[in-house]
Amino acid sequence: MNPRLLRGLLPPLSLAALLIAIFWLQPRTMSYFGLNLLLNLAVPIALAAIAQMFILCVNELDLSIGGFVSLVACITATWLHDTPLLGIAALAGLIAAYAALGALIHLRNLPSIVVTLGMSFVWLGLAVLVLPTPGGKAPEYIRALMTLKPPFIPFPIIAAVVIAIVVHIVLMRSAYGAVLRGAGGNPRSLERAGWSILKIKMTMFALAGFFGVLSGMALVGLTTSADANIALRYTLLSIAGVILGGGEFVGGRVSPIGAVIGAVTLALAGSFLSFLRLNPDWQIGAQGAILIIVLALRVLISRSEVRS
Amino acid sequence: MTALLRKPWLWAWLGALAVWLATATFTHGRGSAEVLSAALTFGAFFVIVALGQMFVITLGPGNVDLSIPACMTLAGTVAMKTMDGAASMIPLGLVLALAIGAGVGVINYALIRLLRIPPIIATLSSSFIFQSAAIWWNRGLRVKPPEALADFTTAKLAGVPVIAIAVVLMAVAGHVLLTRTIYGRGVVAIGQNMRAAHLAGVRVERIRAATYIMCATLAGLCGYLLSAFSGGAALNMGEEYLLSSIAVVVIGGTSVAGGFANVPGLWGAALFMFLLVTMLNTFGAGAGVRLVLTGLIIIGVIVAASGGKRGT
Amino acid sequence: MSGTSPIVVLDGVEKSFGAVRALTGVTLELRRGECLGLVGHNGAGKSTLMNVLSGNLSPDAGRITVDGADITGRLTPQNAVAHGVRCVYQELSLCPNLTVAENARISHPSIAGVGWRRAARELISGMLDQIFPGHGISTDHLVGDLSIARRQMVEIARAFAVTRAEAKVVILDEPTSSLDGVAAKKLLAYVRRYVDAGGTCVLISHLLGEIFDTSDRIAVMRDGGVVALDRAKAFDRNSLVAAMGSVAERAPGQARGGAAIRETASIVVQARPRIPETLSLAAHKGEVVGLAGLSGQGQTELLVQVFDHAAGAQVSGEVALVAGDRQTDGIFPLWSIAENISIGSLRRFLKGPFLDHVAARAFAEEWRKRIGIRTPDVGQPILSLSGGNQQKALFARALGSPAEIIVMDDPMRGVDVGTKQEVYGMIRDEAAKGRTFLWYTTEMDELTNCDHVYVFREGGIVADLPRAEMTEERVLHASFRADA
Amino acid sequence: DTSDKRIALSNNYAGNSWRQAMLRSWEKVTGQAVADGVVAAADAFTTAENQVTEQAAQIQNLILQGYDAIVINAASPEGLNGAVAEACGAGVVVVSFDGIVTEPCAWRIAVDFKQMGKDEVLYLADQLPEGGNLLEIRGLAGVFVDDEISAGIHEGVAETGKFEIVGSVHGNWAQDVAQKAVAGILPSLPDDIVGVVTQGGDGYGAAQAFNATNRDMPIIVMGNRHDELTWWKEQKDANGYETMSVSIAPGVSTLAFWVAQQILDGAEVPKDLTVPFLRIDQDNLEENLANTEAGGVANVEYTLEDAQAVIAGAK
Ligand SMILES: Nc1ncnc2c1ncn2[C@@H]1O[C@H](COP(=O)(O)OP(=O)(O)OP(=O)(O)O)[C@@H](O)[C@H]1O
Ligand SMILES: Nc1ncnc2c1ncn2[C@@H]1O[C@H](COP(=O)(O)OP(=O)(O)OP(=O)(O)O)[C@@H](O)[C@H]1O
Ligand SMILES: [Mg+2]
Ligand SMILES: [Mg+2]
Repeated sequence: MNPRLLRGLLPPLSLAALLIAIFWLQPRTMSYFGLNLLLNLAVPIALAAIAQMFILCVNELDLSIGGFVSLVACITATWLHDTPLLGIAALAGLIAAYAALGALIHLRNLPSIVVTLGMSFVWLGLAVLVLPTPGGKAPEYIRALMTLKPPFIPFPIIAAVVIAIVVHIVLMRSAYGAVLRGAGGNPRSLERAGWSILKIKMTMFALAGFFGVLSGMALVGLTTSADANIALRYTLLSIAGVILGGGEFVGGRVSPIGAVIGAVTLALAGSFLSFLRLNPDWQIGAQGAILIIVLALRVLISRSEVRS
Repeated sequence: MTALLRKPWLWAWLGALAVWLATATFTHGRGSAEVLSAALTFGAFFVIVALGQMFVITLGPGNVDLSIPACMTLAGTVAMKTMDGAASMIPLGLVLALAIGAGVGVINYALIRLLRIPPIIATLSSSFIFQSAAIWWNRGLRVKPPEALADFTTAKLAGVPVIAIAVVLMAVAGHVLLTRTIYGRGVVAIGQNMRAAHLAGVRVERIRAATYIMCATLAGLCGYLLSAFSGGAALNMGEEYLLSSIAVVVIGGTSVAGGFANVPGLWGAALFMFLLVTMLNTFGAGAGVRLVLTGLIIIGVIVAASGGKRGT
Repeated sequence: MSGTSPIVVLDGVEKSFGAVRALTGVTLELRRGECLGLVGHNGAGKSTLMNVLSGNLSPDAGRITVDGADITGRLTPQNAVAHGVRCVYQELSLCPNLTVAENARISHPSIAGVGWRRAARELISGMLDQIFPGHGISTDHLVGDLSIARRQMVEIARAFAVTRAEAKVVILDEPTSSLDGVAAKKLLAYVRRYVDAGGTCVLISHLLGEIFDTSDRIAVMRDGGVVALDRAKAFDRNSLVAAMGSVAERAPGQARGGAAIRETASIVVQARPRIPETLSLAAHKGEVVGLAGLSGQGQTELLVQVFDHAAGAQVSGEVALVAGDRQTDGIFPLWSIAENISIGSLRRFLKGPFLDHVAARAFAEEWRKRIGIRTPDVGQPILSLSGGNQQKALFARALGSPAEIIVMDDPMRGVDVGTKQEVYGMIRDEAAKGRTFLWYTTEMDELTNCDHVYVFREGGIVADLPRAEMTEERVLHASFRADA
Repeated sequence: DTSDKRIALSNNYAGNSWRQAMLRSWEKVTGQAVADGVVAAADAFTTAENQVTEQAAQIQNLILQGYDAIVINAASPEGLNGAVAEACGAGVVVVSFDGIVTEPCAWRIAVDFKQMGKDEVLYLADQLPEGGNLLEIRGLAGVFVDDEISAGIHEGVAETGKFEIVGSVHGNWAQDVAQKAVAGILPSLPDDIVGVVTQGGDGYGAAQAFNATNRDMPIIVMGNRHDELTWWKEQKDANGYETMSVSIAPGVSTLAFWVAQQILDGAEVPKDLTVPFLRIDQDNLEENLANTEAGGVANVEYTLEDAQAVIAGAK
């Protein structure tokens, strides 16, 4: 079998295995209601993973996406709810800020890890300023969207598929998408062909900001209200999601479908553990263990592929 | 002069100096010396872990140890519980803490090497396990350190914290290790190009293993000293060392892309990070403003430090 | 046939990098329907000149006119492409994470919109078929999965491809350095067809045979300036080499008669490629063993196997390697020249547990002189060296190391003629002192320096030729399948 | 009869001694209850990281596992409302304590954190009739408990009118963080700090930081941790040092358990219940210290009868 294809099949296979294990442990999850509960919180994570993927694609790393999503959640639950115009302007401003961040990193040739580390404080600080105590209220339409009950297929599944396909088309299939990815593979080559790396970086960061905004809005739609610390964990989750989905830290090798699958896998891993009912002392450790196991499987398979 | 301006560690030290002066101006000079002494003490803990983190980060893109907090906690709790306040057990406690650190390093490296898990994810995952182990070991009970050990960590010599002196010596050793040994050259070579390093005869895997083990061992040491200093190990005692250890390394002028490191910057950045929080506390800024300013100032230092470089 | 109307005029172009004056006022014109051969020693300024022309470097002084338009101040990569100037760079510039077709789209912005994939596929595969018939490259392969030779082919095809943007001037900077002889011939034949149809081509190469066979005119650069420029027919090998300022070329190197060594010296390397049906390779102490064949037939893998002392290779003694693909296998880009050289023999600078930097620097300086690396100061960054000089630093690293066995992975890529002769001499001297060399090369001439030659095909060894029996014909014969 | 009912504990954090004591109390009391056949199961679940989203997912998983009641110590009073609403919608009884949730369908066992902060200041006002400068150590920024306690402190300061808060730092409820923050700000503060108001878990760190200077030891309000009480005892024996210590007892998890059990049993229970915080004073210090496990937190565990009394008291 084509090794690239096999590598590409790994993330969906591990997701399937995890799902089967969950169904076996807790048959109740195998229903419309069960899948909905099991998967709905994976939607904002998937969106955050997509955001991270855009950044990783141009060889940068975003350590601030969690703080950013938190800030978006706070703004969504306050300004967007109370004064929609101000809210929309603020969110658009955030996307522009992300693009500016990309420009800054590129023009000054800064290490993105540190810049975004600094930005994580900034976003969190702004979130605390916007919403000093937890609260706020999700706008009705977002709440309605996130709790949609379409016939037959639970909403989170539809959402995940749509996100994956749309981003796949934009990044992997479109003509400009090839250019965007090329900037991760060999920026010099792009420059020599006359493309502006600055514009590409800004585009990618703006896309990341856009999906970060979507993630925050989706999250508030599920939690109904916000909290300045609500999504800090998304930073590491999003990175882990992209990697689990077959992405790499450098070289512009990423996969939107993989990233969505990786994010869903991570979300399910937590559920799987709680269905196991472990001793509380080891519940935290088990989350580490499951991450290791999923990634180790990936390696075992790709090793056997090398051998064959 | 221009040679000095090009030193990568310069900006961290300038930043530290600037925030210290700003604080001193605000308080009309009151307590500036004490602030400095406190900065030396707390900076020392940062430098211990940052030293290990620096070697890891220098190994190249993607190399980072996120298990430092959990390792500190585990080493601290086990050592404190074993010593149980008895002065005679101090050496055993130290050996135990270092051994736990080394063990953590071995596990991290095994995950990275044998299971080919990217370091960032491998150390994150393993840290959950170490955290669980720490909880399981003594369930968050806070055991007091032996009196003599606590005294050592808080002692001062002519107004300078003893621990800071010790860590300055450690940093010097780290500098020599980085610049004057085959190991150090190897780390820097691997960080630039792992395949080329291998083909130039660098013992790549041995060095990577040694680096992860050293980093975790230093984290173990820091956990031991910190729990002695703060009156016992707490399960959350390492939390803020996760991002700080990275920030200190990078603000100190080490390249996150690997292949370039420097030790003097670690001290500058550690002092800077402590003095920055102190300054904002002194100004009486609210939490939100404080966070925003912390972030902006970190970015400011990085932008300033990159002043020499042109965009590519 | 060759035209006379100039399409590009360079007038007094200067460029300095700090203290290094890479171009000292170059005046040169490129004409329609001709191939200009550009030769010169390593660091003469050939790549720099072409980088100026393709808009990647802005000149410090001088004027550049393309098609009658003075574009001196406005020469960006984008603008150069718009004026039909294309370049195949010495250090390849494809995106390894994209497919062949996607890479084609990168340099052809007009391929866009619905159906762009098919357009890109057709464009690049059509061009590959024209230049390298039987290339065996699928347009949906990731470039990173291709061998370096195939990547080179893709890059060349991409440069010649015509969409809405024309390819009026194509610059080829050492295009054959990673190609085997067969592919190189195909390329050069295509270049002739292209210029005969009215195109303009600049061919930079250290293989003078190629230059003579392909160019209409030849320009010789030395130390940043053009020192000779005439019709190709006006030069012969000796006059060209003399113009380049290299030591006059010696007769092709001769090995010391391999048979004698084989009888007396002990075997130090015995290796077998990791495929079922193959001969195995043996190298005796003091022997220079050549690895021949088309490029990418498993030679590099075997060398790495020997270097790693891996399964299938019995190696007695330390091994040092000279990388050919210097970007990915060789240099440490953040280090100085001295650091790049001394990394190969750190142990010898140990004073107690610590390294003596002064000694390391002196060692590097000594090798700079011995091997003639063109730099005022070994403390300079390695990237400030021209490609060929970087390669010399890698030689210095390996030859300076204490290793008994030296494996060389097509190490002369981009090394100029004069230096090559010196290095050949050095290799023979070292072999005489008892060092053993395994030498993979794609250049037939170099095999004459070997005591014994193994020919590779499809990952295995298919022929085992002592020096006495080695002829170009036999090597070529073994390189191709009988039925091919 | 609740002998076939299953109750789960959803906990967001286990990384400090208070939470560990809370989990242990839960284990002890519910373990007995399960053994006695009062309920069928009472399992504890902790998230790996102290994160709202993770706890929301955990609650949704507990719904799927078919628990009849979920007892929650919440990472956020608002952020879990979506998940809690799902639980209520699925017919699950939700009881929150310590970190309570605002979703109306859930029960709340609240501690009046605001009052707790205010009491600290009132105590200091008693001890220090002429007032003076105070240092405030806060908890984790952006968490509501921190805001509540701090608001109470500020209200107390305004009411008594004789104190000024000259410095405020975030100690994140952690010993070493508090120590570091206090050591950093102390040099810049006036020499006459008379009192330190805290939020728990940070008093000993503050004492250490003061110890490292040559300042007079102010009255540091403690937070019931064993190390704090021990230090206080030592000072009391040595020089008659006086202070007070206040915190919520970790055993309140067991109260929440019994309340959930009562609700499942069909008892009429008001949505809002209040528990007093556990306060230690100069005269009952020794007694409380003796009852506190070394390295742990002063604790009270509740019985079914206690719970019934609390419920009856609220009606
Ligand atoms: N042929 C190769 N091409 C590219 N990278 C390689 C190659 N061989 C090895 N490496 C890299 O170098 C590593 C092995 O390095 P090396 O053999 O230098 O380790 P070592 O420290 O010498 O091992 P040991 O200490 O066990 O002798 C591999 O993990 C791989 O990443
Ligand atoms: N980016 C740079 N910084 C500093 N010096 C440079 C840089 N690029 C080239 N040089 C110097 O300019 C001179 C000309 O280099 P160039 O690469 O043009 O040589 P070349 O003729 O192409 O040689 P080769 O045959 O080895 O490729 C050399 O001395 C080189 O060291
Ligand atoms: Mg060149
Ligand atoms: Mg060549």
